[in-house]
Amino acid sequence: MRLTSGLLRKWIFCAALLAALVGNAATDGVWAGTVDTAAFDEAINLLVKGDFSEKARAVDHLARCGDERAEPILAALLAGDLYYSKIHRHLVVAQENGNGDYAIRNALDNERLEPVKKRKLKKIGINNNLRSALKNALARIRLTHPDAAVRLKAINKMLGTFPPDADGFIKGLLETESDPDVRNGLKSALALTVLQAKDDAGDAAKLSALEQLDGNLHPAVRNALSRLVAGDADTAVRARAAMMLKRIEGRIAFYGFFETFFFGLSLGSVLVLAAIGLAITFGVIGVINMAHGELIMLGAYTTYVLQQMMPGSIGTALLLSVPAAFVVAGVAGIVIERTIIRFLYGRPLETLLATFGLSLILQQAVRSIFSPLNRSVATPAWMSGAIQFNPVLALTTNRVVIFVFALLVFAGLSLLLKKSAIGLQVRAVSQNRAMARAMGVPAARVDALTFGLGSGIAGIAGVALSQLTNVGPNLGQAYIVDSFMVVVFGGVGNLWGTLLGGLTLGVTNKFLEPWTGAVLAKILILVFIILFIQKRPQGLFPQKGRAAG
Amino acid sequence: MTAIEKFREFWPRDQVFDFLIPDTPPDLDLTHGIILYLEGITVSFGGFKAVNDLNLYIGDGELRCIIGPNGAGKTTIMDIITGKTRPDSGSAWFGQQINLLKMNEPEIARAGIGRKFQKPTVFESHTVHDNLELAMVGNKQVWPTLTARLNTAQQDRIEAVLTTIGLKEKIRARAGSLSHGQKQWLEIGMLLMQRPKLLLVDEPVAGMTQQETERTAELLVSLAGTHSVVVVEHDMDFVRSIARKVTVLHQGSVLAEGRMDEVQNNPAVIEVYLGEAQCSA
Amino acid sequence: MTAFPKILQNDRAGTVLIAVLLLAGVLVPLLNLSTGEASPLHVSTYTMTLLGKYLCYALLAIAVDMAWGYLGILSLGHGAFFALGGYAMGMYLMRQIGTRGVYGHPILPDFMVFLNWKALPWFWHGFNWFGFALLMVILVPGALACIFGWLAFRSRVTGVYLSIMTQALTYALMLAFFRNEMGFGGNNGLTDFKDILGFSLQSDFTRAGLFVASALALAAGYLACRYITGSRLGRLCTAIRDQEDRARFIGYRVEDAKLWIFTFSAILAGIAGALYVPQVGIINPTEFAPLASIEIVIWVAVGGRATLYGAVIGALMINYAKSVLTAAFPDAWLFGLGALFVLVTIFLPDGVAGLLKQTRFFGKRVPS
Amino acid sequence: LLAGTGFAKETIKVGVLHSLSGTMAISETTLKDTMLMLIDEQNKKGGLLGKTLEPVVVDPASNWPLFAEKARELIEKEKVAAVFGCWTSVSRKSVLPVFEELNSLLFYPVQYEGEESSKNVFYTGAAPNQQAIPAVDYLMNNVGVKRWVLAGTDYVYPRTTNKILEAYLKSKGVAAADIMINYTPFGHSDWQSIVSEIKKFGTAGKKTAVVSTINGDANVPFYKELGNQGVTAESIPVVAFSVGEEELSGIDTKPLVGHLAAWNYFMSVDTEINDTFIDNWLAFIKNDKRVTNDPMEAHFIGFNMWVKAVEKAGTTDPTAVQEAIIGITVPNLSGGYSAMMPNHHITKPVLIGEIQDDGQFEIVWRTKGLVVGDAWSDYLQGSKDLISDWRAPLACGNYNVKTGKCSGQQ
Amino acid sequence: MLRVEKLNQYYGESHTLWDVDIDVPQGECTCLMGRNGVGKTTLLGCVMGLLPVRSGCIRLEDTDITHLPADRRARLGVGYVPQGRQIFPLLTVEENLCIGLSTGREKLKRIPDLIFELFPVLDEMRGRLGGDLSGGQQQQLAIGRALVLQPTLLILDEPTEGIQPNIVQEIGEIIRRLCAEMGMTVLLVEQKLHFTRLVADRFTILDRGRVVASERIERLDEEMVQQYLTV
Ligand SMILES: Nc1ncnc2c1ncn2[C@@H]1O[C@H](COP(=O)(O)OP(=O)(O)OP(=O)(O)O)[C@@H](O)[C@H]1O
Ligand SMILES: Nc1ncnc2c1ncn2[C@@H]1O[C@H](COP(=O)(O)OP(=O)(O)OP(=O)(O)O)[C@@H](O)[C@H]1O
Ligand SMILES: [Mg+2]
Ligand SMILES: [Mg+2]
Repeated sequence: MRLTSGLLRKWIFCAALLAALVGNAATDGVWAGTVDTAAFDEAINLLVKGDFSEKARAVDHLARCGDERAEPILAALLAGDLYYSKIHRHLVVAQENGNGDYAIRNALDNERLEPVKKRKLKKIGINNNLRSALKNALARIRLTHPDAAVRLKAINKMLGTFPPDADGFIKGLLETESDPDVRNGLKSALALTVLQAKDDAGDAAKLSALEQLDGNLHPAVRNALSRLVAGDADTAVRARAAMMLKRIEGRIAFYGFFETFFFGLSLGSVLVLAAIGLAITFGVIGVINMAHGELIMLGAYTTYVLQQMMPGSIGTALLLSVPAAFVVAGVAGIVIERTIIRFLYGRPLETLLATFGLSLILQQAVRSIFSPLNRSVATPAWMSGAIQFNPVLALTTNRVVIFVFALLVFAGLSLLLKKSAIGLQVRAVSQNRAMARAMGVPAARVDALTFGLGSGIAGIAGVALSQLTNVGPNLGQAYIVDSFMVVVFGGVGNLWGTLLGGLTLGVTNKFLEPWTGAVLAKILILVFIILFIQKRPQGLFPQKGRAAG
Repeated sequence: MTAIEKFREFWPRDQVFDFLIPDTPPDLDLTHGIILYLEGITVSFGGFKAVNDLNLYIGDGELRCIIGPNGAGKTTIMDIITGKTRPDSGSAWFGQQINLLKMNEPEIARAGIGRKFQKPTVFESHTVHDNLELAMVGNKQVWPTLTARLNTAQQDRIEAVLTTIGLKEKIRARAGSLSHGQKQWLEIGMLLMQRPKLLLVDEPVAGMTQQETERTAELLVSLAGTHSVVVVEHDMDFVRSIARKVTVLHQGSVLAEGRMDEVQNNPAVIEVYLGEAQCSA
Repeated sequence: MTAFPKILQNDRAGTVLIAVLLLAGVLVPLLNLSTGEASPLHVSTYTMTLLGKYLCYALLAIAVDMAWGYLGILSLGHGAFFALGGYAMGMYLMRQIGTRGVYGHPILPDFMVFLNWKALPWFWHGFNWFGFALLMVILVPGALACIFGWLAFRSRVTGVYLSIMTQALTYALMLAFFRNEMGFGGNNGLTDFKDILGFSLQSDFTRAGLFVASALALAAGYLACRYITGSRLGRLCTAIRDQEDRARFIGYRVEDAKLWIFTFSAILAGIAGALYVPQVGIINPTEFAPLASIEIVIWVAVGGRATLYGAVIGALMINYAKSVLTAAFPDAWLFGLGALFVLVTIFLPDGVAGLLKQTRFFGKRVPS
Repeated sequence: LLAGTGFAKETIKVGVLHSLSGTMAISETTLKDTMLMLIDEQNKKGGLLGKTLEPVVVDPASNWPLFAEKARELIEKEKVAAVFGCWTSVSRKSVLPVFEELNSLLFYPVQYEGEESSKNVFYTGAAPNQQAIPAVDYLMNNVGVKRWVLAGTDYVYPRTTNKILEAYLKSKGVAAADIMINYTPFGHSDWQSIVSEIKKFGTAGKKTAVVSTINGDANVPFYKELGNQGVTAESIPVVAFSVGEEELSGIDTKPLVGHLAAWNYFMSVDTEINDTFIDNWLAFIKNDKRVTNDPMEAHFIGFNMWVKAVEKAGTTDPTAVQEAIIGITVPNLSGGYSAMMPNHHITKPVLIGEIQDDGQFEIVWRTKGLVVGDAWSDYLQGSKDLISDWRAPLACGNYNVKTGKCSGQQ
Repeated sequence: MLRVEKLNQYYGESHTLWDVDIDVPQGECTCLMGRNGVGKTTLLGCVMGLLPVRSGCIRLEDTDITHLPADRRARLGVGYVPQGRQIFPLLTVEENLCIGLSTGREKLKRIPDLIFELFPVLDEMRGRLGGDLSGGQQQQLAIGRALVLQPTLLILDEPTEGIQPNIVQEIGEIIRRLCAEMGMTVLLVEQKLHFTRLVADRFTILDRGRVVASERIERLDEEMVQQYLTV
């Protein structure tokens, strides 16, 4: 039973896929621009009533019908915004409007309608198969989109998926295309169809196709080349393909190096962010702050709460959480300092004990208030996805943002400590409390502010981390050991050390990882730190001079 | 660079395998009557030459005073002799046989050089008695220290030193609770317990009253002859009262050397160090 | 025997402690084995095992107190030595399983069979002998501490740098032991022990024996530590803790003293681990977790540093509190424990031992 | 006298051994609450054997030795009739000798690596053949996957599962070059390189899928990185065995839509019994945002089986219950019945779901019938000859059919 | 200017200062004397607010400052040069000096030139870490640092300790100048008799925590020295 059902499904799957891609390349009505309204109506009907396989057919119809209403409908379907309104009895595009209702408009004529309750709508569900069919269908429709950038994206998406007999269609597109980049894409697509055509195409055609594809990093090109190298009859073609493949691989290796470096920097910036607050509470004031991780956690939860409060505007909420988390964690820090730490100056090791107790309390408090489960913090659109440089190099936006953010936090902090009177007072108090007071420095206030500052920065780190990892009661513990490691590696009391230390560890880790795997890389990093400290017992940037020893 | 050299570089040069170090340093060889040779010593800190091509010889049993303006490099010299600071160049020999530059602090101490710091440093959480006991001469390796017990002779010695430094009734007090002057005395006491051949005393009378100063002077003078003593001090009365030979340092090298009265009237010394009032006094 | 009273001469709390330990070492097994469950005097096996576990923790706490309280080395990695001792014992216990494992393999432990190991890795050889295992219990943590200490002390790594390095050490070991390729059972560690020296681990008799062994080990450990702290070496340790440089300038090779005491402390921790494993029945890499090591330090701090008996009190107290609270207030006990830590630090700067010292009975006579 | 004896006789204690603090609290707290709800409901129905059930909750704090200690406390001190608990394998391994020594019962509700069978433990979660193998079948047959990434956290469950899967895939003709295996440490949070590697692995022109046995907290950053690097469900689907509704409730699911999970139960299962269960749960926990998940269902099944077995045996005596429970059948939440097999594993359906943007799963596939949990995998060298059958006369958890011996039995 | 009345101070259980009364008149230099360990530093600590007092009263001009924290006292115009210098070792010389800028009575923008005039070394060593300076240089820095506060009352605890003779002399002159020209009040602890005689207007002798003499400096005679300052 299972076997047959599996076969059946497989067949349906393949059929849908093929249908979307090639099935109707021959019906050149589509390409010619004729509009088939009947097909459109029938497809709409199928979308509403049909099961997944029928929906797949509907998608295919829509893609082919040439009706310009098809594209927005398909896009809405892909985004999950397409609903059937039980009141209006037709398809609508709906979006939650923030107060629980859904703002809707008619999917067919774009007319705005009164907002309705969710219950009055029925979502048009899709599954994976349908989703990929949709994406392909959209890409194909968008090959004729008025915007050149959209067309370029579409052709890149479709590169390598054209069957050999689609060449007529591509040529047709080429005739009307004026944008050079899109033209290039189309030519590459055409070249690929030539290469795929086994021996039907002549060697000369293949060679000129190879010419066209030279330097193209798209995976489809690489795969086509590997196939040629492995199996083509003609030695000239094989040699040429092998050469191109080697060059491509060289370039991929180069970009891979660059990518790894970026990964390292990005990991490093996370370490720096997590550690930099500690560099103050621990490095400057000398409090072995085991609750540092929990202050980070507070920042992350602040982000969560703000997003809950402003469900409509996730991005704004995230931006607002930066100051909010600073305030929340900072105030928490000040309270901690005033109620606990201030009794412990001059006894740095005892701070370890008290703050450890505190971390237990904070963790359990979060468990009691927010439940032990992770909370979901959304990523705003401007922070998701990647910045695509070429087909093999893309830097994820959130990482780039966080890297820049870490640098900004660092710059702001070091400016504050180096250039402001308060920074000077902070350092004076940390070096000789009694004498600083005798110089008129209000040590108690400075202590509270410094601890608050370190804690606030930890809170800010929490905002950043909420974009990368889970927001839960254990968030803090995951970073506390690493943070101490970074601060000590960089040299206690030196912000630059923390920055460079964090980045160094991040980059080293990422370069080790491909060789050794993630676990061993981490172990090696730790061993490296231990050995490094033997060589430089005061970290990367030791405190200089007589007094330091 | 050969592999071995590289390997050496990785290893701190001031470290030797423990088992290679003989337990007792070679005997102090004083055949030339000179206990300490410093030759061509230069130390610089980030471009600033704190000690500059300095030559200094201390005779056996001599009491030598070193004076000089603040920052002349006096403390730095003591740091070099005791192994705390490594000079950039030059040589330092203790007697004919012992190369100080190849030894670390405890080895130098065991070889017979004792030191009192400019800022009094004692073991604050120990009693006065324990401070003296710890400083006492003897086998200072781990096992002997573990099994060591005070015998009566040693106990008497501690008593004697306590009397000398006038802290008898503070014998059970924590060293941390002593006043500044008392700590100075305690540190001198620790130095006495160590029975070094060469004593380096950095500003021993800072924070002492006149009379205490005088007593210190007596003590140091009585030590001379059997020990060699190097004293750094800014209190000219004190220096005058003990000095036989005085070395004046300036900007890291010797400016003048000689008997106190010679030095006192040396115009260069007056100019950089003594000032008019002192020489008239 | 005559040395005993001398060692404990000025240490009333210690005397009481040793007396209690010896008494418990006799009474608890007696009451467990000879009385029936219905008897009001009966000590259940659960309680006895629990007490045995606490005693191991207490020994571990003493080890940390030696390094931290007296020598000033705040080791955030003592859990590593404890765990290594435990693993050495665990390996012996694993080898004792023989063919009784689920796959019935005569040599390979179960986890090796199902991960397709073909032969016993070299470092597992010899562990079928108890004597060899005991040797390793001492040698492995000792050697690790010795190497680590030798490197660190001679480069003069001190203070927080040293603390964080010990943390890095235990963290690295934790990650390494988590790896299944290491051949120590990965995350699951070593479990399902059957017997020790031919005695079944499930029998009350064996458990009683282990309890007695723990009590004796703790007593011996305490006396050894007290002997050291009472000696001039002990005073040297505190001197090094406070003024390392001064100690150098009066001729002590500070590195050596540190290395000896640190290694000694690691060995104590290893022994504690070896006694711990058969009683709790499992050893797993989480024992290497940095937080676990921090907890040990906290026992010592709560009990009172540099007193030894404070460490014992701290370890017993906190673990007892944990056992009780996790059952009585499963949802809120962390608040209690956390608050305890905070309050002790603020109000009892010298820990519970400080409180004891203020009483007439224990006060004054304890050597500084 | 009356009150004294009466009171003591009226209750049956049930132990609940789930971490409420530490790293595992995230998953286990819910199970504790589930047990409280089930016991509460049973009491409302009149208790068991005329007595009230009394839950005894302890917190082993994600600390493995503490699990053993607490298990002993529950059995020896509290005298509980049965214990429901544990999540991680190591916690189960840690308590196992205690249960065997004191002859008590443990119901273990989480999917696990198999390779174990104990007289005293009832495995109500999935064995690898009840989760991993059907999921791979689905990907292979219905999605057409040709290239496989087996990504897991470095511990026993993923190791074993991947070993089984690797053997299985190879037996289906997948070349070694088309399988990539990757392990990461617990709580791994920086997935950049690995996701990028997966991406590269997936551009070879063959349909690629990731089979994830990544555990716990590490999933969130993993999925976030997948989303950001543009690994979508249509390009490279990820099928996970440890990600359920509860885990999803802590993730922003938008970028994950379409990725898969294989379980024996989904909250979105459309049956009446499930609706009631969800209603009861939401009412009990007083929060209508909470979700249900597979281990909760396992506890539901396990608890009901235990209740039925006690009723059948007429006593809570562990030995009697052990005998009585084999063959007991109770309704599961996905519309069928689950039975306790002689190997102490249960029969379950296997469902595959696609993640939706509301954090629920859309069920896309399910086994036609029920799958019997295998204690010993057929795809592992050491264990393919072993069977487990706790009925007399065999009464053995690891009987070797080749040698005819039951190892480990004294 | 400064009045201390019936001051009692304890270190734990040990009674260090017994009913101490001192009067420091405006614009004069008062020198506190006594053997080692009699409590001079302790008394200054109490005046500065660094040590808690058990009973008694401290008055600055007309304000009761007994219970004010040290930093408030500093801002009221008390400058302190402690025994043992207590430089901030990891701040540069310049930073050591700058601390007083924002906390002093008058908010200054930059370090007054006077200080570099008095102690040219400090100008030379501006960028060096305080902890790297030699003992004497540090002492000069400590005095300079207190002067940045523009104090009305300057407290000096053995300011000549470890300073080369010609600078000692200069410091004496400086103190005189501060008193005479700027009307600053100075409370000084000093052991060196001739220096004391040079700069002080009045002296107070402490013995085992009690005030045993308090007179104008001219009245300091050999007998007193014998009785209270000799061991
Ligand atoms: N680690 C260092 N870094 C930079 N400069 C240093 C360091 N150590 C010493 N110096 C400088 O070297 C010079 C000599 O210092 P040293 O302490 O030896 O002087 P000194 O002769 O003992 O002076 P004093 O009499 O004031 O104690 C000083 O100018 C000091 O600032
Ligand atoms: N922190 C402390 N704890 C206990 N006793 C202390 C403490 N500090 C000082 N003392 C004791 O108080 C007494 C007065 O000390 P103080 O430092 O005030 O003396 P002093 O007059 O300044 O001496 P000196 O001239 O040596 O500096 C001394 O006997 C000293 O032992
Ligand atoms: Mg000097
Ligand atoms: Mg003083």
